[in-house]
Amino acid sequence: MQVNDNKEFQPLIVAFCCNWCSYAGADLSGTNRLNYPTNVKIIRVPCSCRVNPMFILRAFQRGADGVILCGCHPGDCHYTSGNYFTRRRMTLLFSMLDFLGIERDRTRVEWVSAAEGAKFAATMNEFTEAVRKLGPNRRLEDLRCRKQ
Amino acid sequence: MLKISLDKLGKLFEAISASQTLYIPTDREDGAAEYKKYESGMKLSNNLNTLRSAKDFFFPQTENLVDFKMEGKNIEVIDVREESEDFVIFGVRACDARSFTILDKVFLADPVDSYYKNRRDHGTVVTMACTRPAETCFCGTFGIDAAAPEGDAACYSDGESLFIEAHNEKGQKFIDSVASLLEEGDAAKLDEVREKTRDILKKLPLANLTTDNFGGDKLNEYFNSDKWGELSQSCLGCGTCTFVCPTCQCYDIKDFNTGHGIKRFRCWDSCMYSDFTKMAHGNPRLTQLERFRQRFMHKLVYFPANNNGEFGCVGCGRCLSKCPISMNIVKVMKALEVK
Amino acid sequence: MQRIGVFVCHCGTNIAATVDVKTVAEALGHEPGVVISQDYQYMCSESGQNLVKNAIKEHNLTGVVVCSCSPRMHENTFRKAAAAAGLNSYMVEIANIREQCSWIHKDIATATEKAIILGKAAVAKVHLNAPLTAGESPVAKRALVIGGGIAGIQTALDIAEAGFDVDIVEKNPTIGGKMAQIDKTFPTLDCAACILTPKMVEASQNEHITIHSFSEVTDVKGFVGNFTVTIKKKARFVDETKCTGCGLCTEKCPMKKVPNEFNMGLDNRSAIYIPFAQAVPKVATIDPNYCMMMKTGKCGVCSKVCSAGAIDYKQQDKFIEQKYGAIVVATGFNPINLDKYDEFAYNQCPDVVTSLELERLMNAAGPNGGTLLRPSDKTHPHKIVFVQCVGSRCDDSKGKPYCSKICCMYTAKHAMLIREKYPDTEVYVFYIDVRTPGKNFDEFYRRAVEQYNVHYIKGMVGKVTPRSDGKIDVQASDLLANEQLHIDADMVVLAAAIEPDKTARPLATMLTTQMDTNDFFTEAHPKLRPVESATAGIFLSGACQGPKDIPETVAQASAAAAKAIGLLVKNSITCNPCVAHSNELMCNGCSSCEKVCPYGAITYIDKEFRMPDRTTAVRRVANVNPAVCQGCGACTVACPSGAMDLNGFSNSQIMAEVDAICK
Amino acid sequence: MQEAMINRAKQLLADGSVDRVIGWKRGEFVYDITPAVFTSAEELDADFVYDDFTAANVSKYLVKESKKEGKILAFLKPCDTYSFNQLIKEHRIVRENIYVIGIPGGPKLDAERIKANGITGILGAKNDNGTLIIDTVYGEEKMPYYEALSVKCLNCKSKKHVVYDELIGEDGDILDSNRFDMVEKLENMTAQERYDFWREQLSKCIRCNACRNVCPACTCEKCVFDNPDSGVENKAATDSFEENMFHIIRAFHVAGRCTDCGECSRVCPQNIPLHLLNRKFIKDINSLYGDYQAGEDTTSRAPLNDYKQDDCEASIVHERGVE
Repeated sequence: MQVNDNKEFQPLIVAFCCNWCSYAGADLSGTNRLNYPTNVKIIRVPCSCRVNPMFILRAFQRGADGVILCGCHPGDCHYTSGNYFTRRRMTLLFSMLDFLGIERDRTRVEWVSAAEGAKFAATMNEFTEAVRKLGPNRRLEDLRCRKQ
Repeated sequence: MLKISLDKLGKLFEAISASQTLYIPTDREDGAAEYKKYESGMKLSNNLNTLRSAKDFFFPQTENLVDFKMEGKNIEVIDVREESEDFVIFGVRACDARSFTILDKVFLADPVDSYYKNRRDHGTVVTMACTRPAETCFCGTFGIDAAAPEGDAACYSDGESLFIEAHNEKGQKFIDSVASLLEEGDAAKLDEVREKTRDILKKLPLANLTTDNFGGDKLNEYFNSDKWGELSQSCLGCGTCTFVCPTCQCYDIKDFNTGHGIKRFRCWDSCMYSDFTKMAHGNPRLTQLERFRQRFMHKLVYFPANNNGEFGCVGCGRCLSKCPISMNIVKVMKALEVK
Repeated sequence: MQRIGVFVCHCGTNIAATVDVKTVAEALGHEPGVVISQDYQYMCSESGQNLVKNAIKEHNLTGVVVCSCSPRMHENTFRKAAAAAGLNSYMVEIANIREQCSWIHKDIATATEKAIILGKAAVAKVHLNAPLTAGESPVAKRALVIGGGIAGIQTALDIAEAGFDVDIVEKNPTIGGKMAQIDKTFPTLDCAACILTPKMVEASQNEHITIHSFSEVTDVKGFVGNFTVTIKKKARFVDETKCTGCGLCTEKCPMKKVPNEFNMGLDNRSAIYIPFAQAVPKVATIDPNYCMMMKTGKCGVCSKVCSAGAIDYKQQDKFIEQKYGAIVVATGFNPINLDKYDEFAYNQCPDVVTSLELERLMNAAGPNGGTLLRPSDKTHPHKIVFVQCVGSRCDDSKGKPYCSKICCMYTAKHAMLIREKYPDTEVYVFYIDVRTPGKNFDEFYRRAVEQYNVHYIKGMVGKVTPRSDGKIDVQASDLLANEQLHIDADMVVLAAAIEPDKTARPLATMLTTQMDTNDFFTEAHPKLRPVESATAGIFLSGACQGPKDIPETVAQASAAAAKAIGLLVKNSITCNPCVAHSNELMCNGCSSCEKVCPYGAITYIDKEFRMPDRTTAVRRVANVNPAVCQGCGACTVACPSGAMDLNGFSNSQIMAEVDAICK
Repeated sequence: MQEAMINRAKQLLADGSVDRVIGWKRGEFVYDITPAVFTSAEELDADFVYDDFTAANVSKYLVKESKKEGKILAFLKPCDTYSFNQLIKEHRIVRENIYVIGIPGGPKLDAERIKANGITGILGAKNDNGTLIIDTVYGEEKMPYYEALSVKCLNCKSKKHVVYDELIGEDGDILDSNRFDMVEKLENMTAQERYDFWREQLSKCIRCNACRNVCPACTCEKCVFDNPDSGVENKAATDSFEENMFHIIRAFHVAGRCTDCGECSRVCPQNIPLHLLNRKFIKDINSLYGDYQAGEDTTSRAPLNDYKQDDCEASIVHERGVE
């Protein structure tokens, strides 16, 4: 979370990207010079199914304002079935966060193939804007980690 | 003795809270009582006792000890201690009042725990005599008179008025600060109320429980008792008993990395937990039996051994109500006593 | 504490134009554990790599962070450089400050700030990296092909050609499969037997190929390079090594009323039989359900006439166990059962036949010696109606949701052959669509329509009703003309959907390979790894993976063979060290991880443990086979206790990255 | 019922069919009943109890008990049999070492709920046509029977035993319970209201781990919250985040495995309605992936270890419900 008095709120977005599709998609949007905000920081994982709900909560704890998970399109998983498990896990996790009153627009799953550089950039732009509108994450932050 | 009419209790609270922070037991939605910072209109609970004990005021569940600020490879130590403000805890029962004496023996003995002492020095304990003890009460076992509580000052109710009496200088200072609201009253009726309470106490199911068979010299008698296996067999190893206990005082010190520094804090620990007192070589008490035994031996044998015969239990009965499997110190005492 | 070196690449101006690389190097130099932080024009160049190598040696580095382009580009380059300097290659992490920073951001200040954060995340990760060593596992130089149809035969021949031993397991008495039953092949109309039987003979004569006919796979253990397979050789009551295939027994056998499976039950065979003349192996088999000797103990004719003394009524099933490095699945397909299709009267009228039955009816070796006659009265049919998509492209529970792919072409073939041989016969084809993607396929179909005047009608057949006069009333709608049709046909041919063989499902379980909901084997990647299963060392050949025609099947069979050969030529396989591993002390043995593993890499073992409470207990714990695990990490999240973790992407490493980013 | 159980247990002990019996032992008062293992007829006669206050689910004890030598008789209420099956499914108990007798279940009384009504000094309690008559130190007190019931029994899902070797009493049916009503009520609140609700509830948490330690689904050899290497270990919630995280992760870890036995809410000393978190997952799983009752059988695939190619996308969470 970075707040600058003169500027608008700059949310911190953590993006988990699977190595085979989405990380390559992110690379492609770089190769094609398709801009998206610096707010987005990518963590590479072998498959979206590697992402433990604990990682997502950890990001919010440490000051992230939005967390997005990107994986191969259903049916295209490098490991055949990983993203199907991801889909169920994240659907349930996000639903639980929503149930606890955490803003649902702070979390998202998006399928981005290695060829979809444009989609990756567009998704990140859109998601960053959505989180920016929500303002800083207050409901799932750890006050001890807030920057003085 | 000074008194105030019960219907003016609100005014009394307003007066106290005007000069310092006041905590009173109040009912929450689920019917349980808990200490809350007094705000206008808050009602004093009619419950016998609070769900959590009053020890939090002096020994909170978590407490920051020191901060370390980290920038790159540099570390700076920041002392986070601040002088506490004065506060009053009102309506403490006799059992909880005694628990402070027990905690004092741990935290105020050399070396003095400055964090504890800071709060203890600034806190005034105003107790309230019990009139409707519960079946789980056994404070009498430890020589506590529920009808005549300790504390800096004590309150008694005769149904119409609240009588206040100071036990020490701090208590007197407290009474002086609200003296304008108080009037001199006839405390004669109080003896009757006390006797009535004591009669009820005698009739309670646990009235005959004594500590006669326990004390600092009983280590060899009980440590290897074959009763521990049966007593501990269904213990879940949770910390409920220790966390609702007013006298349990074990804590752990941990570091939390905030990303830009370290917060070193302490938090309550439970001897029922599998990693309690874990050291470099591992854990000294590996089975739940040993951990279970530790808790009760501590309260009934080790603590009196080190504290002139004072037991580490005040008979408040919280663990009797709250243990998920209803195992508790009373059952342990009764089982161990049978030869 | 690690000793980390940070190397920031300019990538010419690719990075340096928008990221202040000096500032990045300077900032990362202050991170705990970083002992040297440098920037350089082209880190991937030889001199850049030397910079890294020298720094490793000079500063005794235990970890390296390169801030450069995507790890997909040069991670390997820097890993090799590190290894060359004596540092374990898995102690290298890349911060992607080009594709994911300099190329997408314009403002130097914010791009630099982001590059520093990405660098810090990589440093935080390297702190928790541990040296990893790729394990090796030996490869058994023998392949198993399950299924002896054209797919299995082709795969076996190709593997044998490369010099490796290969075994074919075929559940029927002879290899050959469905292709052996087919009369002619599209679009060339050459005779199936003429091209298939030489291959069958070639397979039987190849010194590297062993054919286990009338056999089944009953158990598979092990993993890639190292499978142990149990094969059941079913008792055929004839000693394979003695039988010469003379056929005298089949002639003399008094029990001649056994439905002949090879001819789709359209005629009969004897109780002791050789499926067809060109069968391989050409060995007789006794059908114990019909053999008088086996059933009543009275007969023994075959035994008496057999000069080779090959008959053995007491023969038992035999089990053999063999080690294989690779397994190719070629279990093929079958037409679906049409019992549920009352509307087509398949069960009521013998003149309503499936396309495969028609193949036999038209085949020179078939029941009618190649003359097309109605099964009911052996008369020549003058009007034949073909119904397409029977059970294919169905959304009800009776049929299959997919297109069976081959029916359009073989129906065109049938129609054409009939019109060619019997010009007086009218042929109608009812279709939903005609699908002809394939070399010379559309031309072939157009010949049927244009040259042979086959009546193609877009529409559905609603009802087929046998009439008492022997004709068959076909009610149908012509969608283009928008009218209802009644055709009094002599024969109706149903293009039944094809489905995977029933043996495939239990086999998939044994092989821990995946299947889709239709029981077709799932390939490792639908585009890029079409002949591999997701389980390492298991390859897919032919229609077991999806409907295919012969040329496609053969192409895939050879591809599967090439993949298998690629595995068999290796003496050992190097395992990816970034695999899952289970902390046995924390494992509950609950099987969650096993359930989500797409590779069957996780098994359970009972192991004795010294428990924390000083007792000894036998516990069920998960065991990951590093040769099979591909490192996706699905198990790490399924595991509630966190006993399962992934090398190279451990829980603590990913959380350290999260922390560094959110700092 | 208690008599029949004691008699049957004595018989099975006597004929050597079982070596031990797991059941419940009476305490100091009417309500403080402790799960216990009995090994002799004398012990059973003296202490075995099964009555309206016997609420504890003993199936989790079988994780340890079934691995000991000899056979153990377990008395299981209908809800306990679901937990039992789930433990079988996850290979946590040794079925061969257990003889299961199904016994009728609740509804059970909860002394804490009686006390919450201001009734103290409890010496006895009996149900008189919907009114609970409580004998106390201060004389007889009355309250509605329904209000004294254990939270776990309020929305009973099933009176059917899904596993048993023999039954004492009649087997019941799966009930058409309204157990998701409260979840639905929360779902229909605004996010702010839900947040406020849970903040109030979860801020009460003292991290005593009673919910986890009593939970028959929480049988990990080492819980992530006890493991310093997991990155989430702690002994107390030092920040509201940790209160949230503990309960989110715990609910997630038992998602698709929780049989909704209600023990978590029964034992919570702070009366946090923890079962609502588990029920939220159960409700979501039922509605998104098809009805699934954990513990109903021992072979089906858990919903989180399974998938369908046409499962809904995670965005469904954004598309439905109240903002």
